[in-house]
Amino acid sequence: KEAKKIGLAVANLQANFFNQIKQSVEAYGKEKGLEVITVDAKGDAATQVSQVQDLITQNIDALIYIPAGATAAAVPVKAAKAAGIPVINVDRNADGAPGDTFIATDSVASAKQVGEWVCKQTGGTGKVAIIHGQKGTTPEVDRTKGWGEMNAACPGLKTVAEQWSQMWAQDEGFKIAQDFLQADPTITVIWGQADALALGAAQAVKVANPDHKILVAGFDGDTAALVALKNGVFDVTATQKTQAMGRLAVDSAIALVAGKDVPALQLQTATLTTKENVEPFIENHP
Amino acid sequence: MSVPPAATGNAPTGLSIRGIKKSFGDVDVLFGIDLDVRPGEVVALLGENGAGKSTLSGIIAGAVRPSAGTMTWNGAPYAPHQPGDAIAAGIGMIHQEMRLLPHLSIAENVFVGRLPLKGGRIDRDTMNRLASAQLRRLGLDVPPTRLVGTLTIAAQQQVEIAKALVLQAKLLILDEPTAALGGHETDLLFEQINRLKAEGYSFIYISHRLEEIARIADRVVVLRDGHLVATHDTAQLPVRTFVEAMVGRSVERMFPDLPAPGGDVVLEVRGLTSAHGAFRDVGFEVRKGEILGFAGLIGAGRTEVMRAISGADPRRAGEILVDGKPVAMRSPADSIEAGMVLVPEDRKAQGAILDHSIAENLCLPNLDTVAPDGWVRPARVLAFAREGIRKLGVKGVPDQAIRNLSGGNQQKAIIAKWIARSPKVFILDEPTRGIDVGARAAIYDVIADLARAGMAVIVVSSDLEEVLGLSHRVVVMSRGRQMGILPKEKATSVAVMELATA
Amino acid sequence: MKRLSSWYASLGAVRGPLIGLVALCLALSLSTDTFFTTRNVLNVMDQITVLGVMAIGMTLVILIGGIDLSVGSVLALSMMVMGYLANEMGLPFGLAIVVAILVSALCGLVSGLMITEAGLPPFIATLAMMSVARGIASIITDGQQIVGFPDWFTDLAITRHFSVLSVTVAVMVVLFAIAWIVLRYRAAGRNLYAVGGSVEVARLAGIKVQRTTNWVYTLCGALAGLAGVILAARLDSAQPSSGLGYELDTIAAVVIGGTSLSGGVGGIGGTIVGVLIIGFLRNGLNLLRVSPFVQQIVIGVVIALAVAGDTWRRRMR
Amino acid sequence: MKRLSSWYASLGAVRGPLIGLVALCLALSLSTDTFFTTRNVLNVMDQITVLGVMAIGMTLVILIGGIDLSVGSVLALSMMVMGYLANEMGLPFGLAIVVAILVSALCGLVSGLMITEAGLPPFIATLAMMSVARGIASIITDGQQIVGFPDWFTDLAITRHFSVLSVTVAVMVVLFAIAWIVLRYRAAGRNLYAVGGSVEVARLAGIKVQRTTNWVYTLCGALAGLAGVILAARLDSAQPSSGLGYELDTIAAVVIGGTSLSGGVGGIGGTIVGVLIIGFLRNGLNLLRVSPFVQQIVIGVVIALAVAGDTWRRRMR
Ligand SMILES: Nc1ncnc2c1ncn2[C@@H]1O[C@H](COP(=O)(O)OP(=O)(O)OP(=O)(O)O)[C@@H](O)[C@H]1O
Ligand SMILES: Nc1ncnc2c1ncn2[C@@H]1O[C@H](COP(=O)(O)OP(=O)(O)OP(=O)(O)O)[C@@H](O)[C@H]1O
Ligand SMILES: O[C@@H]1[C@H](O)[C@H](O)CO[C@H]1O
Ligand SMILES: [Mg+2]
Ligand SMILES: [Mg+2]
Repeated sequence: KEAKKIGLAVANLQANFFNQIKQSVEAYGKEKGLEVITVDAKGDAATQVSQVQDLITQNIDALIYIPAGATAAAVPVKAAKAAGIPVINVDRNADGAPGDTFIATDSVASAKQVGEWVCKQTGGTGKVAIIHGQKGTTPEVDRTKGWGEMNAACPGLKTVAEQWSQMWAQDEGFKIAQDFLQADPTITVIWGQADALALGAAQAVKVANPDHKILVAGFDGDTAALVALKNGVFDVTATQKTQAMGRLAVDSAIALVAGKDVPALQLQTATLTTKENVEPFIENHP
Repeated sequence: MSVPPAATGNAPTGLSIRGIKKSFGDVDVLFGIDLDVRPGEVVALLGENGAGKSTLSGIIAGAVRPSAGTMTWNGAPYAPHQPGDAIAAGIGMIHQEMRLLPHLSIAENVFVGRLPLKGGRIDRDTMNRLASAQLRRLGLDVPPTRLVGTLTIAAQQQVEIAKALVLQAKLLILDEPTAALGGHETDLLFEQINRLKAEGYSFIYISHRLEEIARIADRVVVLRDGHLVATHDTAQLPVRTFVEAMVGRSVERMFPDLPAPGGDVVLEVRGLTSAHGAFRDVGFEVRKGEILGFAGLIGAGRTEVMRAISGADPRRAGEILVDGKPVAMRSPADSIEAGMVLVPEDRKAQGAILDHSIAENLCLPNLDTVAPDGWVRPARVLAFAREGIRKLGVKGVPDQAIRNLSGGNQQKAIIAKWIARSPKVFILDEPTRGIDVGARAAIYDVIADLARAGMAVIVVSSDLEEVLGLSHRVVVMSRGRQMGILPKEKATSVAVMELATA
Repeated sequence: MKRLSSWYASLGAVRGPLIGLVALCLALSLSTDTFFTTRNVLNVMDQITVLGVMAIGMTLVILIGGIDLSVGSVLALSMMVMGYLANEMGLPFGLAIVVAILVSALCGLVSGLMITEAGLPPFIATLAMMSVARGIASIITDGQQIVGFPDWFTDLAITRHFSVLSVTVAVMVVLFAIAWIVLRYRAAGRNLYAVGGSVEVARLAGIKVQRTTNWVYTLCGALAGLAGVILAARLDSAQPSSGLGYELDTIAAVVIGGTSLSGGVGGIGGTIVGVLIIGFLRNGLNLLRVSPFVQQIVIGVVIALAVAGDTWRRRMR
Repeated sequence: MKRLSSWYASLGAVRGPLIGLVALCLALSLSTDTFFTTRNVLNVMDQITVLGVMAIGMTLVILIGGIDLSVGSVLALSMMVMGYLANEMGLPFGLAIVVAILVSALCGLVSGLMITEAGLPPFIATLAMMSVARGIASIITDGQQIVGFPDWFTDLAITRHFSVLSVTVAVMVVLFAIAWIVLRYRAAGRNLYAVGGSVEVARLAGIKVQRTTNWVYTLCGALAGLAGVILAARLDSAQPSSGLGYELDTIAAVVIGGTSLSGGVGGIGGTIVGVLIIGFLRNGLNLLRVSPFVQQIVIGVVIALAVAGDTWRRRMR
């Protein structure tokens, strides 16, 4: 069978990371002559269940699914499977009801890489403040885990403050970082678990105008963040291959509809990105 | 001077109150009132605006908690915590100008809080039937399913009365029930009261229309500044007696001498027709210094005419000229601009912003004079408010919320707010509704002064004596039609009633 | 004809939104071939259940002139309490559901008491409850979600009996019917209109305004809790972040249906129409393949048009 | 003493929240050593600027008995319009700012016209605008954010002149002062109270209620747009998702400050107190390193207490 129409259920288009994947899927889908129907759950799992239901009503051939909510909701996968529609999970997967394939970045490994760069850069000592993502979400849990693995090997980096954001948003990063610096002006490293948080933190550092260098690290490689990285606004991130992930999702959909085998797990690596190697990513996001 | 308890039977029956006091914050309003009401009698409660009549009634009806004092009801201690307790004990009250629920039907308003049920469900047929019957007895013949918000003030007052009568309360307090009514409706109400009285029901009756007292009351009690100052065991006394007790002096005459009107026509109305059919083809002129009265039964359409003239309601046809120039009337702002002001009939919904202070309310349409440069200076506002309060004798201070004034004092404040504009045309719709005798005379003087100062004045009133006593000419309306204009010498109550009921 | 037009007149305030709803459904039926199918309509019924159940409680609250901003948070709290008690504490599932709804009712009662006893404006009282309930919901599992409920439970939201009604949709329909009857035909319901029309008039008529208010908020809380249980069945999981922003959706559904935020006017009929407008609109735009950003614009415009419908109809005359 | 107590009495409705604010600041000063420092207080000033500017417009809207749910979306639209015109279209930056604020004012005007001309309830009109403005904000760059503004622009939010005031904070202070003066001492301001107190009484007093309403919503839109410009300077970027949920924060600040949602009562003084309560509370909880879940609970409780303060004080007597 040949795929003609695919559904794309996005968790939250307001987050740049998801929006990049969406753009990639739509552009590549067009290239492949597919009709892509996109729906945006705005972060709400219940909305997403309804939207997937509506996609199924329209007889899509495959579903590319980025689950909304803290972790994956299994219901849409079950519903699609019940209708005989293959499911390609992106970024988040459910234990009980995995998609036919799962495409994501290895957050544990990549967060560890970011941490190791920081460890090296600071000579292995420093006071660290961490701005976590939304508590309990897969990326938040995994990135915390990866950083912790690095920290075990680099005990000179002491975590002096931690706070969780609600929505991975930039203004949250700003406020939290400002309060961190107020409570302890001797902080030397701030890590935001997403670039939006890191950009907010960088701005807070700029406002505080400290007498020493504060290293700011992020994660994601958001398009705007890469430009900021180049301009020295912050120091390091891990660029996720959003374009590649989008294309891979479409290719997997075509393959699954055609009845071909696709590996159950397609983990991507994120590239450690600093001022030195950012240029090509700005030209061409991976 | 208190009355001995009824000598019939062993247990005292009826209501008996002793030493009731009330203060709101630092303001003392009642100073130890003793009063008895026996079954089957109508006790009139008289007093100036702000004397404490409504407060005392509210205490009896459980709406206000007294600061001190005791009450007994049919011999048992009686201390209602909320209106529901009073109603359960058989004591009901019509509150002065209480607003109804505008979005509900007449019938539902009548039965609110005690809807008739059948098998747990509301028995709408019974409800509508009973409400309709009660209202017909009071002279209001409208479908009981109509929304109350679409009724005029007078009709709403009748609904309010019906609401109290269906309570079947053993003691019913009527706080100015006739303030918005005409003579006919008042007669019908008295019929009801007399019928119930004969069955042993008792009433406390409050009114500023003193000529009603002799017709309906068995006994008269007078309050002055929160003290009970007189009790009369008969109501068959000259009105003067009551007035002196209320005011503490004698009021010489009611109606002032009217100045002769000047020659120039200030306001001319031609072929005025309502946009929604309340009246048609109304036309008249008012001269400088002239007072033109408007008489008619309630619902005749007088209020609607005034609202159309002042731009509050749209009109379908007709012309309005001030000083010979047509006024393009799209909103009240245009009418005010042209020098016309209206003291509206519905005090609470149209007259004042109840939660705002007297000062704010007085300044509202006068900011162009209080703040000619746009700067509202507190000292000027205060001075302006003091002046208005003084002129009309409002019992209150500038920063007091209008809501906390007695009904009559609210009305005075509203008149004060419009007088301050010194308009060319001054329209007053039911200007003395709820105003005490002393103050009423003062307001008549103010109106005459306005005319003397060269304004053209229109007075709409359902109090026939008032229209006749105050006007140079009287326009009579009936069912939305202008029936005729009578000059003072021909304007007798018989002549007016003939036209009004034609 | 006479008959029809008097029936039409009797619709009263619901008329405007109803015209909007009918127009919307017509437009969607004509522009897609998937909208007007049994399956899609049943899907929409599933999709609106949570909103519908919450909107019933919100209608009562708004009718008495109040507002409840806490419904989304209380829904989340209910889910978490149920999930925690059943999956972590091992309570029988039925009991966990009952406790979850009781806890939600308690939240409503506390909001009510803040209003009647502490004299807080409803907006502030329920805003405070919104924050507190969300906090507690998150603390229960330290922000983690709970997954894996018994099959019989999730089937309540999935299995369509007689291939029409799932149990959850049936619950919504029954609740709508009860609320409609109570608000129209029972003294308790009519008293809400009196309280919303004027607290003072209601009080003077002997209605116990404070007690009524406490009851209404308690009920609204309980219904939000029930909506949480339904959502948990639908999602087969419970998350403390569920229901974010639902308060606005719910209030919108009620107000679109013609119930006035100043109280005393409106009813369940309108709320049903409001809930359906929101449900069909979102579904229809997905079926029309309107892109997500454009959807937001269309939703805004259609909501305004649906409510304005009646105004314009009246102007035209 | 007499003097003092009459000054105290003159505070009127602001009193309750003010007691709450003072108590909050005392508690935070005692429990942390970082709270009561110049630098922290200045930080909080920065943090509340956006909320403060929006709350001014919202105060006007609520005073006339309205509500504006669209402020968060209009803020985002303003940011995106400014960023797009400057960074993509190459317009001079100053001009881009002006156009952004004009577009926001237009959004407000459209809301106003929906209310005055189409007769929509303010809740519905601004809910529709909320959805539409967010959609347009997202479409401008297809959901992408815009980064990299000129240094002079971001410095407006960063450089503290005389080591005290940044330009943006100064703007907020000046706007508060103007609004305070207008609402207290200008005829135009007093008229808003009249409209909110009773539309009918105000109309009969010759106030052009519709025109006033349109102006107020236009101003509220313009101020939300200005808040967007300030936020862009502060974040050195513009995102279509900015300002999500700010409408509730803004309304909360105004209502905490004692302005009544039914209109006609309140003022800017209270709003300043309300904004400060929210600002200090969030800052203080972060300084105390309270976990975010517990923060939500504390915020809810403190808001309720702050507003209830006055009720209880009065009861105690
Ligand atoms: N809630 C209140 N707070 C403060 N003062 C009040 C309040 N209610 C009434 N008053 C004051 O109590 C006094 C008595 O008022 P009340 O309404 O009992 O007078 P009244 O005799 O019914 O007058 P009227 O004939 O004008 O209706 C007035 O001076 C009034 O201002
Ligand atoms: N008792 C009544 N019976 C029937 N209709 C009434 C009655 N009272 C008022 N109306 C309605 O009110 C309309 C005119 O009311 P309007 O207020 O202008 O009259 P009015 O002469 O000022 O009398 P009112 O004393 O009621 O103010 C009529 O068209 C009628 O529909
Ligand atoms: O990786 C993504 C991004 O970090 C986004 O900002 C939030 O969700 C995560 O899954
Ligand atoms: Mg009185
Ligand atoms: Mg009249």
